[in-house]
Amino acid sequence: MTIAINVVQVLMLVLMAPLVRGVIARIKARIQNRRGASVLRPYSDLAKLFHKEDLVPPSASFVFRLAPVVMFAVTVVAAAFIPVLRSSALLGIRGDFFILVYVLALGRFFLLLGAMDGGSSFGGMGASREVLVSTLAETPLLLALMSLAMVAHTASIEKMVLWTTGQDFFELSAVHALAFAAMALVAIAETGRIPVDNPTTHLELTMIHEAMVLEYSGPSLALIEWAGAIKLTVIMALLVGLFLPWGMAATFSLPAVAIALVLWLVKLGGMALALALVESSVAKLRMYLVPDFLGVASALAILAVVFTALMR
Amino acid sequence: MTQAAFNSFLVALLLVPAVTFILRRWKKARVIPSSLLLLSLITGLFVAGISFWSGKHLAVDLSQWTPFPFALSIDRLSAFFLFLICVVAVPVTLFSSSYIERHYAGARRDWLWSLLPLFLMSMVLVVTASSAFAFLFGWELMTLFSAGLIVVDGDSQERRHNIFIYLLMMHAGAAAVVAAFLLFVPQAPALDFAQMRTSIALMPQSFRTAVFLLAFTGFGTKAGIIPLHLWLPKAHPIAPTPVSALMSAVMLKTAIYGFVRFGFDFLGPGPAWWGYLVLVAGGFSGVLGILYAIGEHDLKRLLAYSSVENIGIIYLALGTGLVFQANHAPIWATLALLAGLLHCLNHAIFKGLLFLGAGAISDSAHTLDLEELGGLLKRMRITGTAFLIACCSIAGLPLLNGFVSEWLLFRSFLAASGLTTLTGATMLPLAAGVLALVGGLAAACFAKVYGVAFLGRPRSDEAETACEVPRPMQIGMVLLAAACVVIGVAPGLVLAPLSATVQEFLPGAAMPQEAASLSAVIPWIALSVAVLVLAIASVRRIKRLTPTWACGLPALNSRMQYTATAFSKPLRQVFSRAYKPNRTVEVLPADQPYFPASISYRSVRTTSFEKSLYQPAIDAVVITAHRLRRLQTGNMQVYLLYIFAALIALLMFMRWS
Amino acid sequence: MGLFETEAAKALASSAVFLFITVLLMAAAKRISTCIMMFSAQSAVMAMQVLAIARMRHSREAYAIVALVLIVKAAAIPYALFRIVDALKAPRDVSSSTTSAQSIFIAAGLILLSFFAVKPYAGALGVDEAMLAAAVALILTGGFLMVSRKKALMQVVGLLVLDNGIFLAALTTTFGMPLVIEIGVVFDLLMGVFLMGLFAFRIRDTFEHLDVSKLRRLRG
Amino acid sequence: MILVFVLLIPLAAAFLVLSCRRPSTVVRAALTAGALELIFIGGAAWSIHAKGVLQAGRYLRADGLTSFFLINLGLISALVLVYSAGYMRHVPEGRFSSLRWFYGLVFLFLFTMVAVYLSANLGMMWIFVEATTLASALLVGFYNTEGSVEAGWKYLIVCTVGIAFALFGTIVFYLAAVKSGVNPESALDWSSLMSAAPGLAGRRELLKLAFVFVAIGYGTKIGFVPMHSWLPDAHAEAPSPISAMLSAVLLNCAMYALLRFDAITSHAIGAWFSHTLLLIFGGLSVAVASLLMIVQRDLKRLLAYSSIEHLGIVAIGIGVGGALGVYGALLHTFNHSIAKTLLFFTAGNIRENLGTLRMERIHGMTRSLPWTGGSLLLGALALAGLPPFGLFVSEFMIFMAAFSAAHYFVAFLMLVAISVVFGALLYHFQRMLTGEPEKPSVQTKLQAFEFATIGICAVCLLVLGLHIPATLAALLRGAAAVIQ
Repeated sequence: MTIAINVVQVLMLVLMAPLVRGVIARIKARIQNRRGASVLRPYSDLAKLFHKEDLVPPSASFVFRLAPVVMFAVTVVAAAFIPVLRSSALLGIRGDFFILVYVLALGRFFLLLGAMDGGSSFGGMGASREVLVSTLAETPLLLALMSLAMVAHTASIEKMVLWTTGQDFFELSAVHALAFAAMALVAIAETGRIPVDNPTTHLELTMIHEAMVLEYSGPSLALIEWAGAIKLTVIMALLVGLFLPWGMAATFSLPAVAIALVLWLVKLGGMALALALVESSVAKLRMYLVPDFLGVASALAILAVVFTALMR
Repeated sequence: MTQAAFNSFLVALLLVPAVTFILRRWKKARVIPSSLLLLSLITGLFVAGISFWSGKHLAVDLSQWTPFPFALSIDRLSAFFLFLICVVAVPVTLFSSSYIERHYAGARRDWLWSLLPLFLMSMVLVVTASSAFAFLFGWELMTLFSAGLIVVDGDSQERRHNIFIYLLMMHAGAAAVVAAFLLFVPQAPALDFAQMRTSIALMPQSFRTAVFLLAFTGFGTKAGIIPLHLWLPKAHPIAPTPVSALMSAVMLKTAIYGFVRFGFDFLGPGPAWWGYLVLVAGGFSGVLGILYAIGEHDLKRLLAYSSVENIGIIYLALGTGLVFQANHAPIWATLALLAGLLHCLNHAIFKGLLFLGAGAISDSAHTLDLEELGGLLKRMRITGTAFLIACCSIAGLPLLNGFVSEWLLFRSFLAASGLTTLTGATMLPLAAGVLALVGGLAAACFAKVYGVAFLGRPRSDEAETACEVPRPMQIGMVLLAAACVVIGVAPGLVLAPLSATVQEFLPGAAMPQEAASLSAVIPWIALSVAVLVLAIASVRRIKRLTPTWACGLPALNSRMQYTATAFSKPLRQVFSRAYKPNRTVEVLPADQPYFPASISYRSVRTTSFEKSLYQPAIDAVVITAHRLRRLQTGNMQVYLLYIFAALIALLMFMRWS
Repeated sequence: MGLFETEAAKALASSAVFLFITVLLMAAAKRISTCIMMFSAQSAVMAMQVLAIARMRHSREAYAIVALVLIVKAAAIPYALFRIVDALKAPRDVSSSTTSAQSIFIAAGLILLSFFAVKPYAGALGVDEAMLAAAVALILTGGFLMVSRKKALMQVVGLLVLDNGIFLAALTTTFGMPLVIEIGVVFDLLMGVFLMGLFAFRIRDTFEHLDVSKLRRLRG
Repeated sequence: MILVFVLLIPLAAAFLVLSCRRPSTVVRAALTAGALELIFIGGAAWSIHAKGVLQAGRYLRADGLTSFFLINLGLISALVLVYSAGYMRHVPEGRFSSLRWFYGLVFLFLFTMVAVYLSANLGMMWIFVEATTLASALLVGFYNTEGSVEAGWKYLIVCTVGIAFALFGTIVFYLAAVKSGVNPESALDWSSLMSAAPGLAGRRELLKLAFVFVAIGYGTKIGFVPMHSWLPDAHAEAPSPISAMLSAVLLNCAMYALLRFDAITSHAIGAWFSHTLLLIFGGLSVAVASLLMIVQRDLKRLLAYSSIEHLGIVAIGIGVGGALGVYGALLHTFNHSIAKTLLFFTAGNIRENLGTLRMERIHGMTRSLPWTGGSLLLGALALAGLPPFGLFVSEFMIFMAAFSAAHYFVAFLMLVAISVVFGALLYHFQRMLTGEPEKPSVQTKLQAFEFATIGICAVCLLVLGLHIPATLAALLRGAAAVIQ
């Protein structure tokens, strides 16, 4: 039964990811007084891409085609760490957030290599920018998670979620506030959203992620896009799980699970709305302001850790 | 049986040079020294493995011959490091068996084949010694033989300067180590390890601190922690590549061994600030080391700096262990030590592999300058794949060995939440931030290395015409790559005996459940990733070759690619404080700056420790020497005055004493 | 205690004065030959002192020592030195780095210093303070001559004076060491003077001068 | 009886050699005499080992200490004779500087040193120490060049002055002994002084005074800073075999004399005073010499300073005392004399081949003179106190002694100084060994003699680094027992 639900969770995250993107895009469009495309648009994009053929530069080696696959695979595996409906996940019990973070890093590493395999200057440019962002994002992310883990006295995501469910929302410490702020900023950077990166641009002065995947096409591109969507969803789900997990099903009873699902969707929607608001109200940062942006995140995370130590 | 094998291992190592010199004239016997060495190393590998996994103690005692007790004994810690030595030395020897033949001839080849086993021998002495005399014997010889191996490789002004710095710093470090040992003399006159262990109880605290600081400095110099790292990026790149591999992968670890012996085995629990000192040193070495590495585009120097970084990670672990030990948390100390020791092994493996890869590159592309390379993967599939694995594991990515040790280290930082002291509870988690930064930078650095050297299109004709290296070299690299994967996927294999090792010298240690949990979850992740990758890859995707998008230009050439320098530019920009570049822009002709014939831009990065730390000290000594020299005026009457002055001084001393 | 003994004792007590005079004159001297003569006189005085002591304590050995000193120190060595001075055909001034007035004052100062120096010991050892002071004074002046005079031969002279001082110290404190030793010491001295003379010739041949303060090729 | 032979063979040999005319016969006679001397020394050592103390008349005595130093002298002088047979082929003809004078003076020199070792009477000992100066002065000035004459003169004067103080010190000892009721006849006899030592305690001040003078005097001869000034000149300007003898035998000889006095003093008034003096001199020598080694330009001067440094280490070893300290110090004298012999012989080869000893003019010896370069490297490693060479062992012993006697400051000073020395040697020798060799100016064929001796030294150093032969150990223990 548990296994079943856990598998369902993973499938949900993987399959709903494009929808989340679609929703965000739709909301943004509405905020900008456009009608916007249907929320299901990403699905049809993926489908189209999957039917196209792979265009491979002559200079490229097997890494070029391996990268998207690895990227997708590890993102799916990462999804298996996240409790959604119940405070349990497929790899949740032993899999802690260090593994989660580094599994995602594995995918990114391969994407970097793939980008540089194209042999164009865009790939290298995108890779070097991506590497800057991700390197600087890793510290605050891990520190923030660290502080939460220290509060909850466990490293396993599942147990951390469980611990938070045990708390009363209004008794959550400053640590959580700080950690949440830090992680939100990091999440924006990690998923390449405004103000760090603009997923819809193709202007080489500004683009980071898009420059990396410029050489990709067809199924490979589809895998990358899908993986990106999953990553976004996974991180949102992680935030939800860590900071407002209340309402997760405590028992296996169908209504409980159903309520949990509904609540979860609502939370996710809320986050999507927030993200869309941020994206359409903030201007994109200059490249060399991104370190400052992440510096703020790091400062918040360090504060969170210090507070945890102080408030024992 | 094992004992006999061990003895024969030592004897064989000593035999190889003799054999080399006897057979040097005989063309057909070329393979004999290498194969003999290989054989003996495999024996050593088995010996070490057996006594590491079974905890069987071995001992060799030559004290009746030598002026001081000269005893070797293998407990689990020694066995682990012996294993580490052999596990790297076997592939390296295999690699060299064709590398040396291809690149060296005549006397130089003979010298290499006779110094290499002696070098290995000295390292074996260091890690197996059980008396100060034997340890120092091996310790000094290790420096000498490695220097000899460097000297054999060539001769130039710069090389001489580097060797000079190397030997000088090593000797100074050795002096500190000697002092650290000698402080035990009052309690343990024979300086036998067992005696030292027991006598520590009688030693006053001030002495313990002195011993600790001396050991920290002495072994730190050998390990190359910043700011004692100056020699490392100078000495490692100029050695013959297999030797650089051994130096970076193994020789540095002997210093870690010595530090663990002193810090944990001999001294036992000390004040917490020891730990914090080591922690801070480790953090600095980690961050600065990897930053300097990112700035390099000479592959071997880059790897040398990344050794500094990894040593920093190891010191982070050891420092954490010391902190926990000082706070009476032996199990968490075990966890930290597991991380540290395992990272020793991991770094040995992947750094050895990386250096061998560098050797393969220089062998086929005749250059180690990243800006000259590119697209090697298509031409050297085996080397490239092995190198890819090495890069992933040194970047600390999951499913490979580098991740395991870093993960253990993260968990031991997390364990600090249980500490009662505020310093511990803040500093250790923040150290996790440092480690995260280091990990991220390492990933960036090696993405750069691999992407520029092996991917994209070749940047020079040499890279264009590069071809795969001969079999033995490939096998050497593949073996190490396999080791990376094995430890990365099934860490339990090593973690169990390793924690037993720690329990041998750490009172109250026990296998922490974190280690178990990791070895339970990693295989699943590996399995699922593998399944997914295979599944998706098995889906047939139609593929068509089309030229890279060139923004409508006719065609891209390799100069349009991102270079290594360009790749690392944003990071260098952000961390510009760490580098002290002195840039020079030269405009020719000088008299008409607005119509230049050529503008050349040079940016030389010095590590700024050389300028601000070492040079003044050296100058001070030399100036004093010159002042003293002036006292020797050459006028005999002045000399007579000195004698009378000495007499009068002594008479006064006599009056007042 | 017979008449001779008392006379001898008196002579001994007063003889120190002569030594001081020789010392001062040496310090004042401008020519090497004067110094050599002073040295021989000094040695003669010391021979007399030994004689007096010999009278006082009726020791056979002492007479031998008297003869030794008279022959070697008072006669042979000065003679040899004179020969060397002639043979060298070099300028015969001592070429001092201090004026003779200064030298005299320094010498006088050294004599006073030596009186202070021996005070604690003289009493304890029960020996004549003046004699012991004279010994120390000779040692100090010998050193002073060696340091301040630039001529090679003057260093030999200074050395001899220094040696006289030591001899005198031995004499006053222990009434002479065993004969064999004394003979050996004197023999060494003789050989030393011979060698130094030899080197003096070599210096002159190789450097065309005898100024040791100019021998500064080897330094550092 | 055997002692008389040991004493007289060199003297006889000296006159024999001087009477010879033809160079070949001179060399042959010298070698035979050297062999004979070595044999008799061995015999003497053996019977000392058997009987304990040999006495011949009132003035000749030999005990364990003597036999150790005698063996040292015998070995080194034999090596020197063999080496000279090859090295002194073309000598400038002149007064006192011809082949027969060379050997004659060498044997006189040997005679005086043997006499120092054998004399039972401290006054006697002084006479012969002074005689060593006289005998070797002509050897130092042997080449009769500007430098050698200057060096010889300085050597003669400075050492004579220094030694004069030693005579004064000896007299004061005598005085103290006589005053405290020792029979004047035997008041300078070492063993009777040793037995009477407790009685001398009353004369504390006198003994201290005496030891100060003796330390200055013999210290000048040993080359303690600041009385060392003659040493670099003499070592640099003398013919290489003589430099080897000065540094490897003569300094030990003076050290021996000082040891005798130190033993008496420390028995009489406790070890503190004399040992502190030794520590001061040792520390000063080690520190100053190690620094001065950095700025040397002439190879033999460099070696001379390293002699100062090593004798300083020996002094420290004696100064920290204890069984291990004395044992280590004596062993160190032995090791040092072998290493120094090797290096001075090598220096001789270099001069023969390249015609210069200026280190900045010598490059690429590994290519131009591989064997000589190899021996230079080997000697340098040995001098720097690295394993597997003997000096590592003895220095380690001295360190252990220092630490167990809680002389931390001196020990750390010595550690630092040794590092500085290593740096200096490395700096100079690296430049000499590597780089582009210039065309050797005077290319002469090297004799088998020369490499035979160098090889023997190298083997000895290696063996002593790994294993101390039982006989040597016994010798050392016997020697240490005498002065303990």
